[in-house]
Amino acid sequence: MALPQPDRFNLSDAAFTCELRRGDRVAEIVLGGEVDIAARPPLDNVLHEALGTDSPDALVVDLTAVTFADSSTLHWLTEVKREADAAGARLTVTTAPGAVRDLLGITGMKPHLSD
Amino acid sequence: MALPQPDRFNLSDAAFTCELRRGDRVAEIVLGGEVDIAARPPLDNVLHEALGTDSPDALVVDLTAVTFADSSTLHWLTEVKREADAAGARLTVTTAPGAVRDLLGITGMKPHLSD
Amino acid sequence: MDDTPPSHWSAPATPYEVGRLRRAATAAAAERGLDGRALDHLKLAVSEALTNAVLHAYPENGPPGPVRLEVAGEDGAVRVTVSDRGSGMAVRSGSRGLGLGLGILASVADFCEICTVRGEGMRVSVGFGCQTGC
Amino acid sequence: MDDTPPSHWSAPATPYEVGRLRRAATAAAAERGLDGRALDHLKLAVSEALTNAVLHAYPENGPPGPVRLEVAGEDGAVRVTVSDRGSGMAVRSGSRGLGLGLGILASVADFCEICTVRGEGMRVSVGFGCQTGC
Ligand SMILES: Nc1ncnc2c1ncn2[C@@H]1O[C@H](COP(=O)(O)OP(=O)(O)O)[C@@H](O)[C@H]1O
Ligand SMILES: Nc1ncnc2c1ncn2[C@@H]1O[C@H](COP(=O)(O)OP(=O)(O)O)[C@@H](O)[C@H]1O
Repeated sequence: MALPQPDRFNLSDAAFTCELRRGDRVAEIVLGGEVDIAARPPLDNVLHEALGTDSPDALVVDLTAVTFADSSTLHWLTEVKREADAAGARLTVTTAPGAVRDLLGITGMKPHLSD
Repeated sequence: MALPQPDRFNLSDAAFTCELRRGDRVAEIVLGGEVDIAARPPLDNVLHEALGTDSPDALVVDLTAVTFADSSTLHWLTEVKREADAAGARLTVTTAPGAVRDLLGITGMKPHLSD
Repeated sequence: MDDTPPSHWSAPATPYEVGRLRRAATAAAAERGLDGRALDHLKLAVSEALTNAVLHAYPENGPPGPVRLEVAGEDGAVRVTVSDRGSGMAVRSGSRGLGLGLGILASVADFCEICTVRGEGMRVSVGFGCQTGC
Repeated sequence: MDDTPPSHWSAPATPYEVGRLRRAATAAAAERGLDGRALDHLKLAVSEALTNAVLHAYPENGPPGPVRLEVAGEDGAVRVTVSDRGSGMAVRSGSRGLGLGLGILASVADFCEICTVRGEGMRVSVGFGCQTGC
Protein backbone atom coordinates (compact mmCIF):
# COMPACT_ATOMS: atom_id res chain seq x y z
CA MET A 1 0.00 0.00 0.00
CA ALA A 2 1.36 3.39 -1.07
CA LEU A 3 1.24 6.12 1.54
CA PRO A 4 0.98 9.51 -0.14
CA GLN A 5 2.01 12.86 1.27
CA PRO A 6 0.49 13.12 4.77
CA ASP A 7 -1.98 15.88 5.70
CA ARG A 8 -0.55 17.33 8.87
CA PHE A 9 -2.37 19.13 11.69
CA ASN A 10 -0.31 20.74 14.41
CA LEU A 11 -1.87 22.36 17.44
CA SER A 12 -0.30 25.42 19.00
CA ASP A 13 0.52 23.08 21.89
CA ALA A 14 3.53 21.33 20.37
CA ALA A 15 2.92 18.26 22.47
CA PHE A 16 -0.07 16.99 20.47
CA THR A 17 0.30 15.81 16.88
CA CYS A 18 -2.25 14.38 14.49
CA GLU A 19 -1.57 13.03 11.00
CA LEU A 20 -3.84 11.49 8.40
CA ARG A 21 -2.25 9.00 6.00
CA ARG A 22 -4.18 7.56 3.09
CA GLY A 23 -3.32 4.33 1.34
CA ASP A 24 -5.20 2.11 -1.05
CA ARG A 25 -8.65 1.64 0.59
CA VAL A 26 -7.08 2.30 4.00
CA ALA A 27 -6.92 5.44 6.13
CA GLU A 28 -4.55 5.79 9.05
CA ILE A 29 -4.86 8.38 11.83
CA VAL A 30 -1.55 8.73 13.65
CA LEU A 31 -1.59 10.58 16.96
CA GLY A 32 1.31 11.65 19.12
CA GLY A 33 2.08 13.52 22.33
CA GLU A 34 -0.50 14.43 24.97
CA VAL A 35 -4.12 13.97 23.92
CA ASP A 36 -6.80 15.68 26.02
CA ILE A 37 -10.05 17.66 25.70
CA ALA A 38 -8.25 20.43 23.78
CA ALA A 39 -7.55 17.92 21.00
CA ARG A 40 -11.21 17.11 20.44
CA PRO A 41 -11.89 19.52 17.56
CA PRO A 42 -8.91 18.35 15.42
CA LEU A 43 -9.71 14.73 16.30
CA ASP A 44 -13.29 15.13 15.09
CA ASN A 45 -12.05 16.79 11.91
CA VAL A 46 -9.51 14.12 11.10
CA LEU A 47 -12.11 11.40 11.67
CA HIS A 48 -14.55 12.99 9.24
CA GLU A 49 -11.78 13.50 6.74
CA ALA A 50 -10.63 9.88 7.09
CA LEU A 51 -14.10 8.40 6.55
CA GLY A 52 -15.70 11.23 4.66
CA THR A 53 -14.89 11.43 0.96
CA ASP A 54 -14.78 7.85 -0.24
CA SER A 55 -14.98 5.53 2.68
CA PRO A 56 -11.98 3.21 3.16
CA ASP A 57 -12.29 -0.51 3.87
CA ALA A 58 -10.02 -0.18 6.88
CA LEU A 59 -9.34 2.54 9.42
CA VAL A 60 -6.23 2.36 11.57
CA VAL A 61 -5.84 4.56 14.65
CA ASP A 62 -2.22 4.50 15.68
CA LEU A 63 -1.74 5.56 19.30
CA THR A 64 1.78 4.17 19.75
CA ALA A 65 3.33 7.68 19.96
CA VAL A 66 0.73 9.03 22.41
CA THR A 67 2.41 9.87 25.72
CA PHE A 68 -0.72 10.81 27.66
CA ALA A 69 -4.46 10.16 27.21
CA ASP A 70 -7.53 10.49 29.43
CA SER A 71 -11.27 9.83 29.07
CA SER A 72 -11.47 12.44 26.30
CA THR A 73 -9.62 9.99 24.08
CA LEU A 74 -11.90 7.15 25.16
CA HIS A 75 -14.96 9.23 24.30
CA TRP A 76 -13.46 9.98 20.90
CA LEU A 77 -12.54 6.32 20.31
CA THR A 78 -16.15 5.36 21.05
CA GLU A 79 -17.19 7.80 18.34
CA VAL A 80 -14.52 6.44 15.98
CA LYS A 81 -15.84 2.92 16.48
CA ARG A 82 -19.45 4.04 15.86
CA GLU A 83 -18.60 5.94 12.70
CA ALA A 84 -16.28 3.26 11.34
CA ASP A 85 -19.05 0.68 11.84
CA ALA A 86 -21.55 2.98 10.12
CA ALA A 87 -19.15 3.47 7.19
CA GLY A 88 -18.43 -0.26 6.96
CA ALA A 89 -14.72 0.24 7.68
CA ARG A 90 -12.75 -2.29 9.73
CA LEU A 91 -11.17 -0.55 12.73
CA THR A 92 -7.79 -1.32 14.25
CA VAL A 93 -6.45 0.62 17.23
CA THR A 94 -2.74 0.13 17.87
CA THR A 95 -1.11 0.95 21.19
CA ALA A 96 2.29 0.57 22.77
CA PRO A 97 2.97 -0.26 26.43
CA GLY A 98 2.52 2.92 28.49
CA ALA A 99 -0.14 5.51 29.26
CA VAL A 100 -2.73 4.55 26.63
CA ARG A 101 -2.57 0.84 27.24
CA ASP A 102 -2.80 1.45 31.00
CA LEU A 103 -5.89 3.60 30.49
CA LEU A 104 -7.57 0.97 28.34
CA GLY A 105 -6.73 -1.57 31.03
CA ILE A 106 -8.16 0.56 33.85
CA THR A 107 -11.42 1.02 31.99
CA GLY A 108 -11.67 -2.42 30.43
CA MET A 109 -12.33 -0.81 27.05
CA LYS A 110 -9.67 -2.46 24.89
CA PRO A 111 -11.86 -5.39 23.77
CA HIS A 112 -14.69 -3.10 22.57
CA LEU A 113 -12.57 -1.05 20.22
CA SER A 114 -11.06 -3.22 17.52
CA ASP A 115 -12.92 -5.72 15.36
CA MET B 1 -62.34 -2.96 27.47
CA ALA B 2 -63.12 -5.70 29.95
CA LEU B 3 -60.70 -6.06 32.81
CA PRO B 4 -60.66 -9.66 34.00
CA GLN B 5 -59.65 -10.93 37.42
CA PRO B 6 -56.30 -9.31 38.25
CA ASP B 7 -53.19 -11.39 38.93
CA ARG B 8 -51.93 -10.07 42.22
CA PHE B 9 -48.38 -10.09 43.57
CA ASN B 10 -47.79 -8.98 47.12
CA LEU B 11 -44.33 -8.66 48.60
CA SER B 12 -43.73 -9.50 52.22
CA ASP B 13 -43.16 -5.75 52.59
CA ALA B 14 -46.78 -4.57 52.66
CA ALA B 15 -45.84 -1.17 51.25
CA PHE B 16 -45.22 -2.31 47.66
CA THR B 17 -48.02 -3.65 45.48
CA CYS B 18 -47.96 -4.81 41.87
CA GLU B 19 -50.97 -5.88 39.80
CA LEU B 20 -51.27 -7.04 36.21
CA ARG B 21 -54.61 -6.34 34.49
CA ARG B 22 -55.34 -7.65 31.04
CA GLY B 23 -57.94 -6.18 28.70
CA ASP B 24 -58.58 -6.63 25.01
CA ARG B 25 -55.12 -6.16 23.38
CA VAL B 26 -54.03 -4.04 26.35
CA ALA B 27 -52.00 -4.92 29.44
CA GLU B 28 -51.88 -2.68 32.47
CA ILE B 29 -49.26 -2.88 35.23
CA VAL B 30 -50.51 -1.08 38.33
CA LEU B 31 -47.96 -0.34 41.03
CA GLY B 32 -48.52 1.05 44.50
CA GLY B 33 -46.62 1.95 47.66
CA GLU B 34 -42.84 2.29 47.88
CA VAL B 35 -40.89 0.99 44.88
CA ASP B 36 -37.17 0.37 45.31
CA ILE B 37 -34.42 -2.12 44.44
CA ALA B 38 -36.18 -4.87 46.41
CA ALA B 39 -39.08 -4.63 43.93
CA ARG B 40 -36.93 -5.37 40.91
CA PRO B 41 -37.55 -9.15 40.70
CA PRO B 42 -41.38 -8.87 40.77
CA LEU B 43 -41.22 -5.90 38.39
CA ASP B 44 -39.18 -7.92 35.89
CA ASN B 45 -41.61 -10.83 36.24
CA VAL B 46 -44.72 -8.73 35.70
CA LEU B 47 -43.15 -7.09 32.63
CA HIS B 48 -42.41 -10.44 31.04
CA GLU B 49 -45.89 -11.67 31.87
CA ALA B 50 -47.46 -8.50 30.43
CA LEU B 51 -45.60 -8.70 27.12
CA GLY B 52 -44.80 -12.38 27.08
CA THR B 53 -47.61 -14.66 25.98
CA ASP B 54 -49.40 -12.82 23.20
CA SER B 55 -48.10 -9.33 22.95
CA PRO B 56 -50.66 -6.53 23.54
CA ASP B 57 -51.02 -3.47 21.30
CA ALA B 58 -50.74 -1.19 24.31
CA LEU B 59 -48.96 -1.36 27.64
CA VAL B 60 -50.00 0.96 30.44
CA VAL B 61 -47.81 1.43 33.52
CA ASP B 62 -49.90 3.08 36.19
CA LEU B 63 -47.75 4.74 38.84
CA THR B 64 -50.46 6.97 40.32
CA ALA B 65 -50.55 4.99 43.59
CA VAL B 66 -46.75 4.88 44.00
CA THR B 67 -45.76 6.82 47.12
CA PHE B 68 -41.97 6.56 46.69
CA ALA B 69 -39.65 5.76 43.79
CA ASP B 70 -35.90 6.12 43.15
CA SER B 71 -33.52 5.38 40.27
CA SER B 72 -34.38 1.66 40.52
CA THR B 73 -37.76 2.52 39.06
CA LEU B 74 -36.15 4.66 36.35
CA HIS B 75 -33.85 1.79 35.39
CA TRP B 76 -36.86 -0.53 35.22
CA LEU B 77 -38.88 1.98 33.16
CA THR B 78 -36.00 2.20 30.68
CA GLU B 79 -36.24 -1.58 30.33
CA VAL B 80 -40.04 -1.40 30.01
CA LYS B 81 -39.68 1.12 27.17
CA ARG B 82 -37.09 -1.03 25.42
CA GLU B 83 -39.16 -4.20 25.66
CA ALA B 84 -42.43 -2.50 24.74
CA ASP B 85 -40.77 -1.06 21.64
CA ALA B 86 -39.35 -4.48 20.76
CA ALA B 87 -42.79 -6.07 21.17
CA GLY B 88 -44.46 -3.32 19.14
CA ALA B 89 -46.66 -2.24 22.06
CA ARG B 90 -47.54 1.43 22.63
CA LEU B 91 -46.40 2.49 26.09
CA THR B 92 -48.20 4.90 28.40
CA VAL B 93 -46.83 5.75 31.84
CA THR B 94 -49.33 7.49 34.09
CA THR B 95 -48.30 9.45 37.16
CA ALA B 96 -49.97 11.65 39.75
CA PRO B 97 -48.44 14.76 41.34
CA GLY B 98 -45.99 13.64 44.03
CA ALA B 99 -42.86 11.57 44.44
CA VAL B 100 -42.79 9.90 41.02
CA ARG B 101 -43.53 13.02 39.02
CA ASP B 102 -40.89 14.91 41.03
CA LEU B 103 -38.34 12.20 40.27
CA LEU B 104 -39.09 12.29 36.55
CA GLY B 105 -38.76 16.07 36.71
CA ILE B 106 -35.38 15.95 38.50
CA THR B 107 -33.97 13.56 35.93
CA GLY B 108 -35.69 15.01 32.84
CA MET B 109 -36.82 11.50 31.90
CA LYS B 110 -40.58 12.00 31.49
CA PRO B 111 -40.43 12.84 27.75
CA HIS B 112 -38.44 9.69 26.90
CA LEU B 113 -40.91 7.25 28.40
CA SER B 114 -44.27 7.51 26.70
CA ASP B 115 -44.94 7.51 22.98
CA MET C 1 -26.08 20.48 64.96
CA ASP C 2 -24.44 19.39 68.20
CA ASP C 3 -26.87 18.56 71.03
CA THR C 4 -28.99 15.65 69.79
CA PRO C 5 -26.70 12.62 69.44
CA PRO C 6 -26.65 10.91 66.01
CA SER C 7 -28.86 7.91 65.33
CA HIS C 8 -27.25 4.98 63.56
CA TRP C 9 -27.99 1.57 62.14
CA SER C 10 -25.98 -1.23 60.53
CA ALA C 11 -27.32 -3.93 58.26
CA PRO C 12 -26.20 -6.29 55.52
CA ALA C 13 -26.18 -4.52 52.13
CA THR C 14 -29.15 -6.38 50.62
CA PRO C 15 -32.16 -5.14 48.62
CA TYR C 16 -34.59 -5.88 51.43
CA GLU C 17 -32.76 -3.68 53.94
CA VAL C 18 -33.02 -0.59 51.71
CA GLY C 19 -36.67 0.15 52.56
CA ARG C 20 -36.24 -0.48 56.26
CA LEU C 21 -33.17 1.78 56.53
CA ARG C 22 -34.74 4.45 54.29
CA ARG C 23 -37.80 4.58 56.54
CA ALA C 24 -35.63 4.71 59.67
CA ALA C 25 -33.60 7.63 58.28
CA THR C 26 -36.72 9.50 57.21
CA ALA C 27 -38.32 9.10 60.64
CA ALA C 28 -35.12 10.23 62.39
CA ALA C 29 -34.81 13.26 60.10
CA ALA C 30 -38.45 14.20 60.80
CA GLU C 31 -37.77 13.97 64.55
CA ARG C 32 -34.87 16.35 63.96
CA GLY C 33 -37.24 18.89 62.47
CA LEU C 34 -36.89 18.30 58.72
CA ASP C 35 -40.17 18.37 56.81
CA GLY C 36 -41.94 18.97 53.50
CA ARG C 37 -40.02 18.74 50.27
CA ALA C 38 -36.63 18.60 52.03
CA LEU C 39 -37.76 15.46 53.89
CA ASP C 40 -38.93 13.87 50.61
CA HIS C 41 -35.57 14.69 49.06
CA LEU C 42 -33.68 13.22 52.00
CA LYS C 43 -35.67 10.01 51.63
CA LEU C 44 -34.76 9.85 47.93
CA ALA C 45 -31.07 10.59 48.49
CA VAL C 46 -30.76 7.97 51.25
CA SER C 47 -32.42 5.40 49.02
CA GLU C 48 -29.93 6.13 46.21
CA ALA C 49 -26.92 5.85 48.52
CA LEU C 50 -28.18 2.60 50.07
CA THR C 51 -28.97 1.14 46.63
CA ASN C 52 -25.44 1.95 45.46
CA ALA C 53 -23.99 0.11 48.46
CA VAL C 54 -26.21 -2.89 47.62
CA LEU C 55 -25.38 -2.90 43.90
CA HIS C 56 -21.79 -1.73 43.69
CA ALA C 57 -19.85 -2.11 46.95
CA TYR C 58 -19.41 -5.87 47.22
CA PRO C 59 -18.71 -8.70 44.76
CA GLU C 60 -21.93 -9.95 43.19
CA ASN C 61 -21.44 -13.56 44.11
CA GLY C 62 -20.15 -13.26 47.65
CA PRO C 63 -22.02 -12.75 50.93
CA PRO C 64 -23.27 -9.16 51.37
CA GLY C 65 -21.01 -6.86 53.38
CA PRO C 66 -22.24 -4.28 55.87
CA VAL C 67 -23.80 -0.89 55.22
CA ARG C 68 -23.97 1.76 57.95
CA LEU C 69 -26.46 4.60 58.15
CA GLU C 70 -26.15 7.63 60.38
CA VAL C 71 -28.52 10.57 60.84
CA ALA C 72 -27.25 13.67 62.67
CA GLY C 73 -28.41 17.22 63.24
CA GLU C 74 -31.36 19.08 64.69
CA ASP C 75 -33.64 22.10 64.21
CA GLY C 76 -34.35 21.17 60.62
CA ALA C 77 -30.69 20.89 59.55
CA VAL C 78 -29.89 17.22 58.97
CA ARG C 79 -26.94 15.26 57.62
CA VAL C 80 -27.26 11.61 56.62
CA THR C 81 -24.22 9.40 56.03
CA VAL C 82 -24.24 6.02 54.29
CA SER C 83 -21.01 4.05 54.34
CA ASP C 84 -19.82 0.65 53.22
CA ARG C 85 -16.60 -1.36 53.44
CA GLY C 86 -16.55 -2.43 49.83
CA SER C 87 -14.35 -1.86 46.80
CA GLY C 88 -14.66 1.92 46.68
CA MET C 89 -15.77 3.68 43.50
CA ALA C 90 -14.20 2.29 40.36
CA VAL C 91 -14.80 2.06 36.65
CA ARG C 92 -17.12 -0.76 35.82
CA SER C 93 -17.26 -1.44 32.10
CA GLY C 94 -20.32 -3.66 32.32
CA SER C 95 -22.08 -1.26 34.70
CA ARG C 96 -25.69 -2.17 35.23
CA GLY C 97 -26.80 1.41 35.78
CA LEU C 98 -27.39 4.64 33.96
CA GLY C 99 -25.10 6.67 36.23
CA LEU C 100 -28.20 8.26 37.71
CA GLY C 101 -27.97 7.51 41.41
CA LEU C 102 -25.19 9.90 42.42
CA GLY C 103 -26.54 12.60 40.11
CA ILE C 104 -30.00 12.43 41.68
CA LEU C 105 -28.55 12.45 45.17
CA ALA C 106 -26.34 15.47 44.46
CA SER C 107 -29.21 17.27 42.70
CA VAL C 108 -31.59 17.09 45.64
CA ALA C 109 -29.17 17.61 48.56
CA ASP C 110 -27.96 21.05 49.65
CA PHE C 111 -24.50 19.57 49.77
CA CYS C 112 -22.99 16.19 49.22
CA GLU C 113 -19.65 14.71 50.22
CA ILE C 114 -18.41 11.50 48.67
CA CYS C 115 -15.29 9.81 50.00
CA THR C 116 -13.91 6.71 48.43
CA VAL C 117 -10.81 4.79 49.45
CA ARG C 118 -9.58 2.16 47.01
CA GLY C 119 -10.29 -1.29 48.42
CA GLU C 120 -11.69 0.10 51.67
CA GLY C 121 -15.10 1.45 50.79
CA MET C 122 -17.20 4.46 50.10
CA ARG C 123 -18.97 7.01 52.29
CA VAL C 124 -21.63 9.40 51.07
CA SER C 125 -22.91 12.27 53.24
CA VAL C 126 -25.82 14.45 52.19
CA GLY C 127 -27.05 17.61 53.92
CA PHE C 128 -30.56 19.01 53.93
CA GLY C 129 -32.03 22.17 55.40
CA CYS C 130 -28.59 23.59 56.13
CA GLN C 131 -26.76 26.23 54.20
CA THR C 132 -23.32 25.08 55.40
CA GLY C 133 -20.89 24.07 52.68
CA CYS C 134 -18.80 20.95 52.87
CA MET D 1 2.30 16.55 54.85
CA ASP D 2 2.77 19.88 56.64
CA ASP D 3 6.08 21.64 55.96
CA THR D 4 6.12 22.43 52.22
CA PRO D 5 3.39 25.00 51.53
CA PRO D 6 0.82 24.05 48.86
CA SER D 7 1.26 25.21 45.26
CA HIS D 8 -1.80 26.62 43.55
CA TRP D 9 -3.01 28.01 40.23
CA SER D 10 -6.23 29.53 38.96
CA ALA D 11 -7.36 29.66 35.34
CA PRO D 12 -10.49 29.93 33.24
CA ALA D 13 -12.10 26.51 32.79
CA THR D 14 -11.32 26.08 29.08
CA PRO D 15 -9.97 23.11 27.09
CA TYR D 16 -6.62 24.78 26.45
CA GLU D 17 -5.87 25.28 30.16
CA VAL D 18 -6.22 21.56 30.91
CA GLY D 19 -2.78 20.62 29.57
CA ARG D 20 -1.01 23.55 31.16
CA LEU D 21 -2.53 22.88 34.60
CA ARG D 22 -2.02 19.12 34.30
CA ARG D 23 1.69 19.62 33.56
CA ALA D 24 2.00 22.12 36.44
CA ALA D 25 0.40 19.65 38.88
CA THR D 26 2.57 16.79 37.67
CA ALA D 27 5.76 18.83 38.04
CA ALA D 28 4.74 19.99 41.54
CA ALA D 29 3.91 16.42 42.59
CA ALA D 30 7.30 15.23 41.29
CA GLU D 31 9.03 17.96 43.31
CA ARG D 32 7.13 16.65 46.33
CA GLY D 33 8.65 13.22 45.83
CA LEU D 34 5.94 11.35 43.91
CA ASP D 35 7.24 9.19 41.05
CA GLY D 36 6.70 6.19 38.80
CA ARG D 37 3.25 4.78 38.32
CA ALA D 38 1.75 6.93 41.10
CA LEU D 39 2.90 10.08 39.28
CA ASP D 40 1.34 8.82 36.01
CA HIS D 41 -1.88 8.14 37.87
CA LEU D 42 -1.89 11.58 39.46
CA LYS D 43 -1.48 13.14 36.02
CA LEU D 44 -4.47 11.14 34.74
CA ALA D 45 -6.66 11.94 37.74
CA VAL D 46 -5.91 15.68 37.55
CA SER D 47 -6.72 15.67 33.85
CA GLU D 48 -10.10 14.03 34.53
CA ALA D 49 -11.01 16.48 37.27
CA LEU D 50 -9.99 19.49 35.15
CA THR D 51 -11.89 18.14 32.13
CA ASN D 52 -15.02 17.75 34.26
CA ALA D 53 -14.76 21.38 35.37
CA VAL D 54 -14.41 22.42 31.71
CA LEU D 55 -17.31 20.29 30.48
CA HIS D 56 -19.80 20.27 33.32
CA ALA D 57 -19.35 23.13 35.78
CA TYR D 58 -20.52 26.13 33.77
CA PRO D 59 -23.30 26.79 31.25
CA GLU D 60 -22.23 25.82 27.75
CA ASN D 61 -22.99 29.16 26.19
CA GLY D 62 -21.68 31.56 28.81
CA PRO D 63 -18.15 32.77 29.52
CA PRO D 64 -15.99 30.13 31.27
CA GLY D 65 -15.83 30.34 35.06
CA PRO D 66 -12.70 29.73 37.11
CA VAL D 67 -11.03 26.46 38.02
CA ARG D 68 -8.54 26.24 40.88
CA LEU D 69 -5.80 23.65 41.27
CA GLU D 70 -3.85 22.96 44.44
CA VAL D 71 -1.04 20.49 45.07
CA ALA D 72 -0.06 19.76 48.68
CA GLY D 73 2.11 17.26 50.53
CA GLU D 74 5.67 16.07 50.58
CA ASP D 75 7.87 12.97 50.87
CA GLY D 76 5.98 11.15 48.18
CA ALA D 77 2.53 11.66 49.72
CA VAL D 78 0.62 14.14 47.60
CA ARG D 79 -2.93 15.47 47.51
CA VAL D 80 -4.28 17.39 44.52
CA THR D 81 -7.49 19.42 44.70
CA VAL D 82 -9.44 20.75 41.72
CA SER D 83 -12.34 23.08 42.46
CA ASP D 84 -14.81 25.14 40.50
CA ARG D 85 -17.62 27.58 41.30
CA GLY D 86 -20.13 26.06 38.93
CA SER D 87 -23.49 24.31 39.23
CA GLY D 88 -22.34 21.42 41.40
CA MET D 89 -22.97 17.83 40.35
CA ALA D 90 -26.44 17.23 38.97
CA VAL D 91 -28.34 14.88 36.71
CA ARG D 92 -27.84 15.77 33.10
CA SER D 93 -30.22 13.88 30.83
CA GLY D 94 -28.38 14.79 27.66
CA SER D 95 -24.98 14.06 29.23
CA ARG D 96 -22.18 14.14 26.69
CA GLY D 97 -20.10 11.60 28.54
CA LEU D 98 -19.90 7.95 29.41
CA GLY D 99 -19.70 8.51 33.16
CA LEU D 100 -16.05 7.50 32.96
CA GLY D 101 -14.16 10.48 34.37
CA LEU D 102 -14.96 10.12 38.07
CA GLY D 103 -14.65 6.35 37.88
CA ILE D 104 -11.16 6.55 36.39
CA LEU D 105 -10.08 9.15 38.92
CA ALA D 106 -11.37 7.11 41.86
CA SER D 107 -9.83 3.92 40.44
CA VAL D 108 -6.30 5.28 40.24
CA ALA D 109 -6.19 7.41 43.41
CA ASP D 110 -5.49 5.94 46.83
CA PHE D 111 -8.39 8.01 48.08
CA CYS D 112 -10.76 10.51 46.59
CA GLU D 113 -13.03 13.09 48.17
CA ILE D 114 -15.75 14.75 46.14
CA CYS D 115 -17.71 17.65 47.61
CA THR D 116 -20.53 19.26 45.72
CA VAL D 117 -22.73 22.13 46.89
CA ARG D 118 -25.85 22.81 44.82
CA GLY D 119 -25.36 25.99 42.83
CA GLU D 120 -21.95 26.70 44.39
CA GLY D 121 -19.60 24.27 42.75
CA MET D 122 -17.66 21.08 43.07
CA ARG D 123 -14.34 20.15 44.64
CA VAL D 124 -12.45 16.95 43.96
CA SER D 125 -9.43 15.91 46.03
CA VAL D 126 -7.30 12.91 45.16
CA GLY D 127 -4.51 11.39 47.21
CA PHE D 128 -1.49 9.46 45.97
CA GLY D 129 1.29 7.72 47.77
CA CYS D 130 -0.39 8.06 51.14
CA GLN D 131 -2.25 5.38 53.02
CA THR D 132 -4.38 7.87 54.97
CA GLY D 133 -8.13 7.53 54.53
CA CYS D 134 -10.40 10.50 53.98
N1 LIG E 1 -20.96 2.28 47.22
C1 LIG E 1 -20.27 2.13 46.08
N2 LIG E 1 -19.20 1.31 46.00
C2 LIG E 1 -18.50 1.15 44.85
N3 LIG E 1 -18.79 1.79 43.70
C3 LIG E 1 -19.84 2.62 43.69
C4 LIG E 1 -20.63 2.85 44.86
N4 LIG E 1 -21.59 3.75 44.54
C5 LIG E 1 -21.42 4.06 43.24
N5 LIG E 1 -20.37 3.39 42.72
C6 LIG E 1 -19.86 3.49 41.34
O1 LIG E 1 -20.26 4.72 40.78
C7 LIG E 1 -20.99 4.52 39.56
C8 LIG E 1 -22.08 5.56 39.42
O2 LIG E 1 -23.06 5.37 40.41
P1 LIG E 1 -24.51 5.92 40.19
O3 LIG E 1 -24.43 7.35 39.79
O4 LIG E 1 -25.34 5.64 41.37
O5 LIG E 1 -25.01 5.16 38.93
P2 LIG E 1 -25.89 3.87 38.71
O6 LIG E 1 -27.21 4.47 38.33
O7 LIG E 1 -25.09 3.27 37.60
O8 LIG E 1 -25.91 3.06 39.95
C9 LIG E 1 -21.52 3.11 39.65
O9 LIG E 1 -21.72 2.54 38.38
C10 LIG E 1 -20.42 2.40 40.43
O10 LIG E 1 -19.40 1.96 39.56
N1 LIG F 1 -17.20 19.83 38.03
C1 LIG F 1 -18.47 19.40 37.82
N2 LIG F 1 -19.51 20.25 37.92
C2 LIG F 1 -20.78 19.82 37.68
N3 LIG F 1 -21.10 18.54 37.38
C3 LIG F 1 -20.11 17.64 37.27
C4 LIG F 1 -18.74 18.02 37.49
N4 LIG F 1 -17.99 16.90 37.32
C5 LIG F 1 -18.82 15.91 37.02
N5 LIG F 1 -20.11 16.33 37.00
C6 LIG F 1 -21.31 15.50 36.72
O1 LIG F 1 -21.04 14.15 37.01
C7 LIG F 1 -21.29 13.32 35.86
C8 LIG F 1 -20.29 12.20 35.80
O2 LIG F 1 -19.01 12.72 35.54
P1 LIG F 1 -17.91 11.76 34.92
O3 LIG F 1 -17.84 10.50 35.69
O4 LIG F 1 -16.66 12.51 34.78
O5 LIG F 1 -18.51 11.38 33.52
P2 LIG F 1 -18.34 11.93 32.07
O6 LIG F 1 -17.43 10.90 31.46
O7 LIG F 1 -19.78 11.86 31.64
O8 LIG F 1 -17.78 13.31 32.13
C9 LIG F 1 -21.22 14.27 34.67
O9 LIG F 1 -22.02 13.81 33.59
C10 LIG F 1 -21.74 15.56 35.25
O10 LIG F 1 -23.15 15.59 35.21
